[in-house]
Amino acid sequence: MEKRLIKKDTLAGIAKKMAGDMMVWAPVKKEDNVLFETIGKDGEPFFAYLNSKNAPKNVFFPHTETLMKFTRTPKGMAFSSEANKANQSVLFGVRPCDAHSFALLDKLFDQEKYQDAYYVAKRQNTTVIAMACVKPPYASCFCTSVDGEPVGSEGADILLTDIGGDYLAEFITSKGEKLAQYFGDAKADAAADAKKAEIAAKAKEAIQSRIPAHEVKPILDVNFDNPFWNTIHGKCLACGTCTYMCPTCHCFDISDEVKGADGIRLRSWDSCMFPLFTKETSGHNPRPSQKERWRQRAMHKFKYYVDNFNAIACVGCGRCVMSCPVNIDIRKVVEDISKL
Amino acid sequence: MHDLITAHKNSQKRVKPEDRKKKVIGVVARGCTTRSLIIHLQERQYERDEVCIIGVPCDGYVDGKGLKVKIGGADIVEGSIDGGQIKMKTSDGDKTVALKDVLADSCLTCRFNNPIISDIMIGSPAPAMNPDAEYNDVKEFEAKTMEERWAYFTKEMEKCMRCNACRQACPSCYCPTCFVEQSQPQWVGIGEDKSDTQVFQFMRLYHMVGRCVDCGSCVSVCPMGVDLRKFLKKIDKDCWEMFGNRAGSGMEDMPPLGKYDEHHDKQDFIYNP
Amino acid sequence: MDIRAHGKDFDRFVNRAKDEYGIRYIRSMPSSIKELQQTNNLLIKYVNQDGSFTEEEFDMVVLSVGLMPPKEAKKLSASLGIELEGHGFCKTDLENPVQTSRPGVFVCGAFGGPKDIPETVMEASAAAACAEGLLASKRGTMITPVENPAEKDLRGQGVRTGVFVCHCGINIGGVVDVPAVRDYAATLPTVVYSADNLFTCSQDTAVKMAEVIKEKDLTRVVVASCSPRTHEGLFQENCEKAGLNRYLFEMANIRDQDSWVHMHEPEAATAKAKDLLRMAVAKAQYLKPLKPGQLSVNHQALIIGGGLAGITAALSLADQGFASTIVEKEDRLGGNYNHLYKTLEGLDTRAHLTGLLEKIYKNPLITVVTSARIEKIEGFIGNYKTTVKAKDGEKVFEHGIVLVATGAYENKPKEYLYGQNDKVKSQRELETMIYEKDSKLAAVKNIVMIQCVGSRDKERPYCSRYCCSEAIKNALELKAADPSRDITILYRDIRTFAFKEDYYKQAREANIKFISYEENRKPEVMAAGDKVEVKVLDPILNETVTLPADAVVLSVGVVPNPENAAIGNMLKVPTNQDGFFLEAHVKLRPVDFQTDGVFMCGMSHSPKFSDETITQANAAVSRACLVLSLDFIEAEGKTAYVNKERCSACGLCEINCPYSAIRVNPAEGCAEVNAVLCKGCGICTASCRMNAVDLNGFNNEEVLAQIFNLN
Amino acid sequence: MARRKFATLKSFLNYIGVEGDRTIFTWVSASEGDRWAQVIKGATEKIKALGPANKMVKTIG
Repeated sequence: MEKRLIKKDTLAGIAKKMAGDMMVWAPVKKEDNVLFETIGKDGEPFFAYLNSKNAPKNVFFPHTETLMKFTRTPKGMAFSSEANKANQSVLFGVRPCDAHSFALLDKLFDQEKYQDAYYVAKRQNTTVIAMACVKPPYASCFCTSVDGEPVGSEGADILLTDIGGDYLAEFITSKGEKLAQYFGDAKADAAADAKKAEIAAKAKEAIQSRIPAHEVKPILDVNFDNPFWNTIHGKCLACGTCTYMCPTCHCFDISDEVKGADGIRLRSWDSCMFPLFTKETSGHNPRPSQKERWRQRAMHKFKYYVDNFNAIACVGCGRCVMSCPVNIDIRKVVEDISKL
Repeated sequence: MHDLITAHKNSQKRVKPEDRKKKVIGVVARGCTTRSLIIHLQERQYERDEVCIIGVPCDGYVDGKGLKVKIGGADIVEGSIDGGQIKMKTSDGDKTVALKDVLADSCLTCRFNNPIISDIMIGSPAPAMNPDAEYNDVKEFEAKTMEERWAYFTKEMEKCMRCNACRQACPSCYCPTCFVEQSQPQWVGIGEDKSDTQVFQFMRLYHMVGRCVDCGSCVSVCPMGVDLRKFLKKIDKDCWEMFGNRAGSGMEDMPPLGKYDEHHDKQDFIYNP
Repeated sequence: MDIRAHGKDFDRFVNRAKDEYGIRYIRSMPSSIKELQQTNNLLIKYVNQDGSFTEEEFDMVVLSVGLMPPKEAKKLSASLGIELEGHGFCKTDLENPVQTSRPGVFVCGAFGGPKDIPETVMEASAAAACAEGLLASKRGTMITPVENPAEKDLRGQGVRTGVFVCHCGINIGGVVDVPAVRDYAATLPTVVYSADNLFTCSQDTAVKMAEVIKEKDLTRVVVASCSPRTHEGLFQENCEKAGLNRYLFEMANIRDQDSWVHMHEPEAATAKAKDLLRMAVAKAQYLKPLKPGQLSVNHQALIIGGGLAGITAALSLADQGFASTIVEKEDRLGGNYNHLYKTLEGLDTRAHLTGLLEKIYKNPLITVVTSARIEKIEGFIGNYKTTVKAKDGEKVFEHGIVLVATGAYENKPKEYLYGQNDKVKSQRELETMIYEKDSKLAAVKNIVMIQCVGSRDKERPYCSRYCCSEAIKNALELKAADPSRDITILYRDIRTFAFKEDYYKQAREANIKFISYEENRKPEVMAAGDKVEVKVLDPILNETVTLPADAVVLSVGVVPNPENAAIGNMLKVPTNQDGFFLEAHVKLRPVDFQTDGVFMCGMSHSPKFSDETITQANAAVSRACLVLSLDFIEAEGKTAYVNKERCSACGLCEINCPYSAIRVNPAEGCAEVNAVLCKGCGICTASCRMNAVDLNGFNNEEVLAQIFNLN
Repeated sequence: MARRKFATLKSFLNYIGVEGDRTIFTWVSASEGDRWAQVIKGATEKIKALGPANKMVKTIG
């Protein structure tokens, strides 16, 4: 594996240089929020952040995406696909938990049975550069409980680790190696590796929040009707904040928008928290209350995804914990389930 | 506040008319909560004798996002209120902040921090806040140019990710089917198109004419920190200046958009060629 | 030289013409009109009131010509066996102005004498009521029900639109390129058939339309022609005859709104015709087949007020076989008619009233409640429930219609020493003295009558209509009893219209003096020893004259019943600015209200003569019978409807509905529309925040489709 | 009701920076043909003077 060392203060420069050659997504400070956005070569990436407000999943799975266009012509309807349209791009500076989420999303969108052309095209054309978490994390971080680690490279093509004065850049995949030219030519030595290992161990230790994520699967298997589900949704507002913030939530809705003879078919995020999510044309709603919706969210993350893909659909970023307007804490929910 | 309406509706659902019983729900209500209750009563969501209002005076509410900024973005692990101070254990060490510095904007200029209606009152009346300043922000914004105002509106709306938290938290947003979710016709696209988001927010805000009680819920729940109050206060100001109505400030009022006053309503919006 | 603005609200128009539009009214007698050679203008020479001459030039002269009896009147009278009156118009019964001299033959409109539109319309209805009274036992025996084919089942059918573009002779075709519009229609989505017709409303087109609907299996029909106001119903019937629901029809108005207003720009007019048509076709695809609702009808009537109007109505209803209840506030029936002894034309009204009351009390179909007040009126057309408080407690009546006959009161003047000096009396008081043979009257030699007391002024700008005739009636009576009497009538305009003019002429011939005065120079009445004196400016002499009088008689006019507003509130019907009830249309619907099932007659509507009251009462009955004779009322299809999924039951629609047609059903937790009462005005739709209420035929989708197809 | 809605709507549109003059509200009776024509002419001129709307306008595709 190719490894190089880069000076800390050159990082923004590297991102900007790349932005001159291709599309670069990087953390940007906007008022009180740090968000992932595309930057130009004169952009101001902001790397001194704990984690971005929103999850970077929108790079591959945008909030709203045109699937196809159609026009009514005298000869009938004419269609044109919007699939396979993706720019060469770099996602620069995501945290390992978020990089991990891409690996989880791949299991769904890029599987043997079904390949989502829109997602796959973007994923293939995008190089993910992760930045390890070496600073004290948020109190709500719990990546280590869900198969992640603060200095982990799952889902990333390049991993950058702050090892003091320098960043250790590890080119994990061949896609990553193709961008090596941007990272100077200072080869990393064994000392850097050792330093990284030390930092990684410390960082792992610093994640104090732990949940019995693996333990709840067999419990969930047999407790669909447990009265426990009546207890968690009481204060839930049925807003979609947790799901919109979540790096692994991936439910979507498809709608057509038509004006005159022209129309487009859109895919946009949806949320299992919304009452309309499962509402049927007849007016019947199989998940009539927030109880069923909350059960669905918990089941999906910790049981169904495990059933289907042998992985928990949670990366422990803690965004849902921080953003929930009524302080519902998924960690507490999992904890409680484990005691059933 | 939605729980009240939901509880009321559920208690009446699938019950034979003769078996319907009034179900009295106790509500611990601050001033702004009582305003919401009044709006619900005006809008006939339940009857007055179906709620027992336990009024509590209110000294204000802490603005969580403001607090976080105040302590430099550190992660708050634990906190407690002691006198006029908030004491916190944070990821950046122990911090103390004066309560009055981190009260929500809506609380600082609150006009109704004591309950308007109640069945039982608890505590002694809270001291007045600073209602005279309530429209300062709006006046300042009104003085800006059209393009400056549009720029601000678009910038704020760009933050919105359509999670609907504002709507879900709003005590006046209780429509069984929100206009956003209506089809046939579909009023607004569900995607992230700029105009759709703007129209969604604009219409939700506009539906607050005579109905926003300035409780600050929408602002406090917004994960992206959209400055909704800047716009809501304008609606409140217009409603007061044009129709002499303050949302939910009296049981005897009618919803201001459900009537008009031939003699006092301004006519200047009417076009005469 | 009189301005005869005695109709309801007419004085308001006169004043507006004067004050707002600067139109001059010159009281004069034009003696000649000459055409000027150079300008071709017309020179009018006229005699002013003071006898001086004026010449004035005008561009155009419009003559107000009067009415004459029809030329065929004599022949007609002979063949019908009916008599004519002296002028050659049809002779009518004093007790019933639509009754000719021959039983079973009725007259209405100007053949019975010159009259205005509302009176003509009232007479038409009244004549119908009288005829119906005779035919009541045969009601409904000769009806052939319209049989339309079963409606097409549209389930699973796509939208297939047929377009008919009309030339309307040259009305549209002379401006708009109709064939081009027809060809354009064929290119529009959903259109499977398009054609142009010379007259789409003609019988042969109707047949063709029905054929095409079947042949092309049309599910929507769009006609581009004239106004839906006049022709929508006809085209809808064509659809029904072909088995297509009538509400699957849409119209584009390319005549009134296009070819007529853009007559001089044919190309633009053609383009606009295409736009209008495209919008209509776009809207049509969202139309829904509608089934108007039905409502059962209670066959009884409630009559509020037991004056001449109320009792006439009750008897007329009874003639038609319908029961009614009269609710009278006073302790006896008759109202103002109790104070009348004789009409100008000579009807003995006392005997008339006695006869009417006898019939009322004998008739088993009529219930009378006196000394009673209406407490509450609930319900709507066909199904009213009214609570009445009478001496013996509260009573509840169920009825299908309401007849408002609340009447009016004699004005009590404050001016001219009335009530202070016993020489000053009202016409009604004088009439009582005359017919009750008051001995004091013998010594009364000099009489001054003052007209328009408390009428036609700022406070009451309306004319009380009957007072001129009343004054002349009493003056003639006094003069007949003692020709040596000196009678002067001070007036502003003498409004003895139609045949009443004969009596005015008689009065002048009997040497009754008439002196006109202006509103701003009212006469003055002063006590002078045991007499009174009246000072007034005589415009002919142009000097103030002093008239000594043994009696000053005031024509005091009428004021509306002060309870009209309260009753109007209960019924949700309006009163006008003077306080009289406001009819649905001042000319064409003079006894109806905008609210169905409520009718009016008598002086609750406006000041009027007793014979006019009788006519209007019969007219109201005729209108009411249209409801009472039905077992069910079929509603308009284009009504509001509620989407339950969206309704939060806030009740804003209920508060604002002017027809009480939408109510929140607390049990269902949503608003419900009573489709029979709904007029489709859309107020509820506009008031609803959540778009829960929408309007059939104009719902959001339909209107948006039109907007999105504007260009 | 409509009047209050339009009064507040116009004001609110102005406030967020959309020309409130794009909303035009008046009453015209079915019998006022002339006035109707005047209103439409005036309204068209007003809107033309403002130019095409580009705020809160949705484009598809």
